[in-house]
Amino acid sequence: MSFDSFSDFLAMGGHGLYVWLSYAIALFVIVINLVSPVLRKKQLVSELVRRLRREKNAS
Amino acid sequence: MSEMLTNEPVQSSEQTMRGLFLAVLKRDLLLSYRRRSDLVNPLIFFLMVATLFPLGVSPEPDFLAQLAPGVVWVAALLSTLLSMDSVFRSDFEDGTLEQTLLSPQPLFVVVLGKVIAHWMLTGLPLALLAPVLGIMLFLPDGGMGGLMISLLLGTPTLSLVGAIGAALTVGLRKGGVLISLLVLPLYIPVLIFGTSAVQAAVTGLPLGGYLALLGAMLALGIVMAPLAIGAALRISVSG
Amino acid sequence: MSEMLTNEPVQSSEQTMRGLFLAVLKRDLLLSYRRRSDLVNPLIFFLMVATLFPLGVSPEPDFLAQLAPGVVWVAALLSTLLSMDSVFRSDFEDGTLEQTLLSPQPLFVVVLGKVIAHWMLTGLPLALLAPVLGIMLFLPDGGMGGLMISLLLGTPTLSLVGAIGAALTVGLRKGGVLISLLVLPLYIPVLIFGTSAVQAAVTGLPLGGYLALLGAMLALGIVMAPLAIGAALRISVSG
Amino acid sequence: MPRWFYQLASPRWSYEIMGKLLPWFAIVTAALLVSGIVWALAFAPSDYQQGNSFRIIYIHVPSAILAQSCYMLMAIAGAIGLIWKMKVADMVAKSSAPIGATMALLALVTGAIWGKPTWGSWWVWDARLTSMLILLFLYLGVIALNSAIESEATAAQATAVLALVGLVNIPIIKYSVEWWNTLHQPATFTLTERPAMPAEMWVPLLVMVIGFYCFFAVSLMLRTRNEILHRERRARWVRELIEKQ
Amino acid sequence: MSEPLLNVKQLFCERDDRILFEDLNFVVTQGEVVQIEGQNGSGKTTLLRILGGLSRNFEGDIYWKGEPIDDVADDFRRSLLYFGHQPGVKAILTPEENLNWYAAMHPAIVHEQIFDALEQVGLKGYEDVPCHMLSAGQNRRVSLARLYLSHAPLWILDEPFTAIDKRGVAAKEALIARHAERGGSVILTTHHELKMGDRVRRINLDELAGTS
Amino acid sequence: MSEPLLNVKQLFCERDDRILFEDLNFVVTQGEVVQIEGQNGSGKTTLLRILGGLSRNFEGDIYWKGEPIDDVADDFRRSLLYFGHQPGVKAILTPEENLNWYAAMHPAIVHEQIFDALEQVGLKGYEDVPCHMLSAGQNRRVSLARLYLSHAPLWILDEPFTAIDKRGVAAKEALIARHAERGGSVILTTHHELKMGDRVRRINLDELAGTS
Ligand code: HEM
Ligand SMILES: Nc1ncnc2c1ncn2[C@@H]1O[C@H](COP(=O)(O)OP(=O)(O)OP(=O)(O)O)[C@@H](O)[C@H]1O
Ligand SMILES: Nc1ncnc2c1ncn2[C@@H]1O[C@H](COP(=O)(O)OP(=O)(O)OP(=O)(O)O)[C@@H](O)[C@H]1O
Ligand SMILES: [Mg+2]
Ligand SMILES: [Mg+2]
Repeated sequence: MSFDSFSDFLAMGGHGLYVWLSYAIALFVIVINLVSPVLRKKQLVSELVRRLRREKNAS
Repeated sequence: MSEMLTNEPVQSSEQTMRGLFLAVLKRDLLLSYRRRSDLVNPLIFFLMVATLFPLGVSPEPDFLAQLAPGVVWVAALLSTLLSMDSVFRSDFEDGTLEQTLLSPQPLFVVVLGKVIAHWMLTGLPLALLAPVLGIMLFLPDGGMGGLMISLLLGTPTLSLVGAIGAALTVGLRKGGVLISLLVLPLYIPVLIFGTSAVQAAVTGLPLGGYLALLGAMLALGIVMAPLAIGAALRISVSG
Repeated sequence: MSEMLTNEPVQSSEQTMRGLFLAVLKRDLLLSYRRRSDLVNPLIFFLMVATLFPLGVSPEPDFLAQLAPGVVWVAALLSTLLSMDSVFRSDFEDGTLEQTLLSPQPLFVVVLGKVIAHWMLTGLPLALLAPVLGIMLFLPDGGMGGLMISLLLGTPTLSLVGAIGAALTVGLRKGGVLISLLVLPLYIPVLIFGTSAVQAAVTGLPLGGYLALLGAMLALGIVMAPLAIGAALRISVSG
Repeated sequence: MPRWFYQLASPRWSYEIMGKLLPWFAIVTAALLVSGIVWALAFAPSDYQQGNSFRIIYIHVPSAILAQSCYMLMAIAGAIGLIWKMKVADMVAKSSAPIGATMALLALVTGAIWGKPTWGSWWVWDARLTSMLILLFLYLGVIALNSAIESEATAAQATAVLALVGLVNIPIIKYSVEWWNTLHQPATFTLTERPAMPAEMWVPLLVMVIGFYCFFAVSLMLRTRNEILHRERRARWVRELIEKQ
Repeated sequence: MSEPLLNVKQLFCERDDRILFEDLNFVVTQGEVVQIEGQNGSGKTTLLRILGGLSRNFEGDIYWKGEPIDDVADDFRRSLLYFGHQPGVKAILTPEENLNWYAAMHPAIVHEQIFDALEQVGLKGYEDVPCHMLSAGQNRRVSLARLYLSHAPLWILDEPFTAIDKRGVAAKEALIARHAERGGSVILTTHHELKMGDRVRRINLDELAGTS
Repeated sequence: MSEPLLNVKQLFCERDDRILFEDLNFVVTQGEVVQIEGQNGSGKTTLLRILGGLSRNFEGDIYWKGEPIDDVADDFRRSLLYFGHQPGVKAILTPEENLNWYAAMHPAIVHEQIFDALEQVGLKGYEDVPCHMLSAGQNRRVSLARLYLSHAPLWILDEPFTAIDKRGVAAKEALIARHAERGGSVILTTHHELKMGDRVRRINLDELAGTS
């Protein structure tokens, strides 16, 4: 552990804003990149289900 | 004949005018939304022109800071100019412009709606994006406000004036570059007052005078340009 | 069936290839000659960009002299870019492109002919006109030669690379601005070497190295680009 | 061509194999990223010159590296799709573009944030920075072209051509930019020299780099599977799959 | 005879040094269908564009309900439905959006009828498909749907049946006949054989110019 | 039966989630005229573009003289005359220049025949007028002049009679019949009633897709 206290950890030697901002943005980007395909898949499947049902009804 | 005349003179009150204006605005925004890439492209062009300068001229911050107001304004001007040609062209080519001219609605309103839609899709985002360019070109922080305000006031004028050129050249097989020729000279006053405003802001001088001039040009443009555009369209189509 | 087969495999010897190439070149030059305004317009655009800078940035000779190589090159680049969209578009819209793709002639040659015609109508006159711009921007006399040679070597590459972008976007309803997005990043090396050559010439340094690099890029472009353009055209039309 | 190559060409087989691989990659990604981030933020020593702002390197460098390799992958997959008409390769190419673009953006943004305390300005026209910016533009071009063309097959082919042209150009761009910068500007800030880092510093960096690669694999597989489902929506196996759910 | 809607007097037009028609006089009254005939290049489109007010390259006088047409341009535009060579359909909009736009331009049209009209021209199910994804004939049909929406008394139609299949042509002919019965007037050109019998009055531009 | 020129097997095409045709099989032999029929939007143009090699959005196999069409693309292109919805006429060139260009693209064509061909399509006297100053029908005629120039055995014609007047249509029908007699093959679509009797074989896309 290279920090003495938690507040030191947050302050990052005066560069807290920069470091935390970077990590927050990175996390955001990573999460977006994982969540958006998952959501897209949900949407795709429900579209396909709806279409199958429609075609079954039609025939 | 009684059935026919549902097409009676509708009172063109202020309300129907507003409805028409909104319909035009909505349609043009929708059109751009459909070809989504058109929405972001002027912006990206704007960004890229700003990148070309450090690459082509010099990457030194001090030198770039001096250049910045001019380059941002020239980039805004060029990217408005480039998007101008398409304002009426596609309508002309597929015959919708013909239909617009044949309609009983006041052309003034239709044209104004189209131009404002164009501005909302080019000038407005350019003005909002300008600070990013400012940073890339090391514009001093004090100049940012002036840059944005001058762009907000100046770009609608660019759209209005550019649309006159677009209307005049729409009937020609290739208007693309001719339009720049017609329109650039008219853009020069806007460019001069715009950059002067930014430079004033950077050096801390009052910039109210320049902004007032930009505002006056805008007011003049809003009143006069739609008439000129309408007339130009009728001429172009009848050729 | 005997009568039908006059359409036999014509030996595509070097001579017929040259004939085809010349036919393409001639037709495209003729097309531009017909719509005469297209001939002068890129030039005028080029001139006007160069005028905007003294107006927008600063009229001081020393400052402008520093700017000059970059501005001239950026102006050349932009005016090539702007004229790029139309290289294949009108052929696409009236169906002649379809006919070209359906013909038994080698696409490589046709495409190369079109690109070279385009260069003869934009890059070449730009290079010849560049000294005028140099004078307007107070470029030291020593730089003129470098400016012209670098433009002569660099602009054909711009035409070749730009044509790839044009071919990729020709099937889209609105390629106009998308093409800049695709092509501008690829233009950057040319811009860098071109301006460096001019700057070297101004300061009296040897510029052979830069010119060799520009030449190498051109050689690469002439060999590779027509293939990419042909493939892109087939893809765009089949969509 | 080996057999697996042809199997890969089958969307169904790819879909299933990716489904099997995904959980494992997800676990590894989570483990690497979590441990890497904690290590980076809390345990790695601070730099004697830059202090704690140095910790930004642990996301800046992985994202920069990933942005570059992702472009390679995209171009190669595009070429395979173009030459062997392999649909799955097209889909991989299409799926990697947005990931690469966000990574390039992340590298730029973290670099900019890092630049403020270190250099005192958000941006300088340095070779590395400039070529990363151009890479971002290349990605944006690919994405814009792909979304502008309606027919999926056509879009895939067109973007493959563009990506390949870009690939040829990347070395040229990189070289020219690097070389341009050294001419104009004396090297005020060099990014090229790797600081002689102690192991406590570079081991977590390695963990993060591998973690980012795994994250890339996960995201890519998720996206590619979606793409497969969408493009194969008429195929019988997709119908059966949907009916089972 | 009923009130003359359009009165054309001594119309003269030359294009490219060739006289297309001169001393052309005719009257269009309510309930009439007038077909302009002539071979390719005889000047049909040119005439229709002049009548619609789109082209001014002519000499002579045109009267709308007895007034010179320039004096009553607004009233005339309100009473006109013009269908040109170009269908006036935006490729990236859907059929529904295209007609919405048309309705905004012609305030007398009721929005609710748009779906009806699209069904009438056989585009049910295509309301939401961008027009560039429709076939040539379907695109023209989008534009023809305006005929079902319009209450304008005068229709000017330039080759309305281009690219339309046989069933579609029959439906459109019936529609034109109905419009005439209700007291409207139609001026049209077409190279199809119209199956409308006596109702149609023909004006042949070939005979006039003596080109054939 | 003579040698099959074009052999289409199990062609499948869907557009926008709608199957246009599936399991489409047919053979075109020498001397045959095949008319693709179907209502608007049934997929005629799509089919012709696939046959001509312009579109790749399909599944199935097409053979040219027994070989897969991709393997003999060059030979096929030499043997094909394709006439699409767009006439392929440059508006700022004159008819003569347009045909010169076509001849450069198809080296088997002799330049001397161009004036002849223009006369045949009734454009004598218009050789030097830029095409944008010609009427719609005259523009199509410029493109149709290629039929008089071509020696290609296979013609693919998408609505060749659009905007052509009656006399022109009759001449073109005769030309098509002549081409078939000489051993050529023609695949065409048109909404006109062809007056060619038994010679024409019909393929109806409506029945195939069951849309009508
Ligand atoms: C917007 C700004 C920046 C961009 C676009 C950027 C871009 C890059 C790129 C492309 C790499 C190469 C990764 C690789 O392939 O190994 C890199 C590495 C690196 N960057 Fe940055 N950078 C930026 C700002 C900074 C700043 C401000 C610093 C610190 C002062 C920095 C320090 C480093 C270090 C130490 C490396 C690792 C060097 C190596 O592995 O070769 N960067 N950066
Ligand atoms: N670019 C496209 N993208 C998606 N779908 C399309 C596209 N072009 C056409 N279609 C669809 O394919 C179908 C067939 O179109 P096609 O042009 O082949 O019809 P067609 O038989 O030639 O009709 P017409 O008689 O009107 O010319 C249409 O219903 C249309 O919905
Ligand atoms: N823009 C123009 N400029 C000069 N002359 C023109 C122009 N457009 C048409 N013409 C000439 O006018 C004549 C009539 O053209 P128009 O389009 O009216 O013919 P049309 O009767 O509609 O023929 P079609 O049956 O082919 O549609 C043509 O012979 C043409 O030469
Ligand atoms: Mg006509
Ligand atoms: Mg069709």
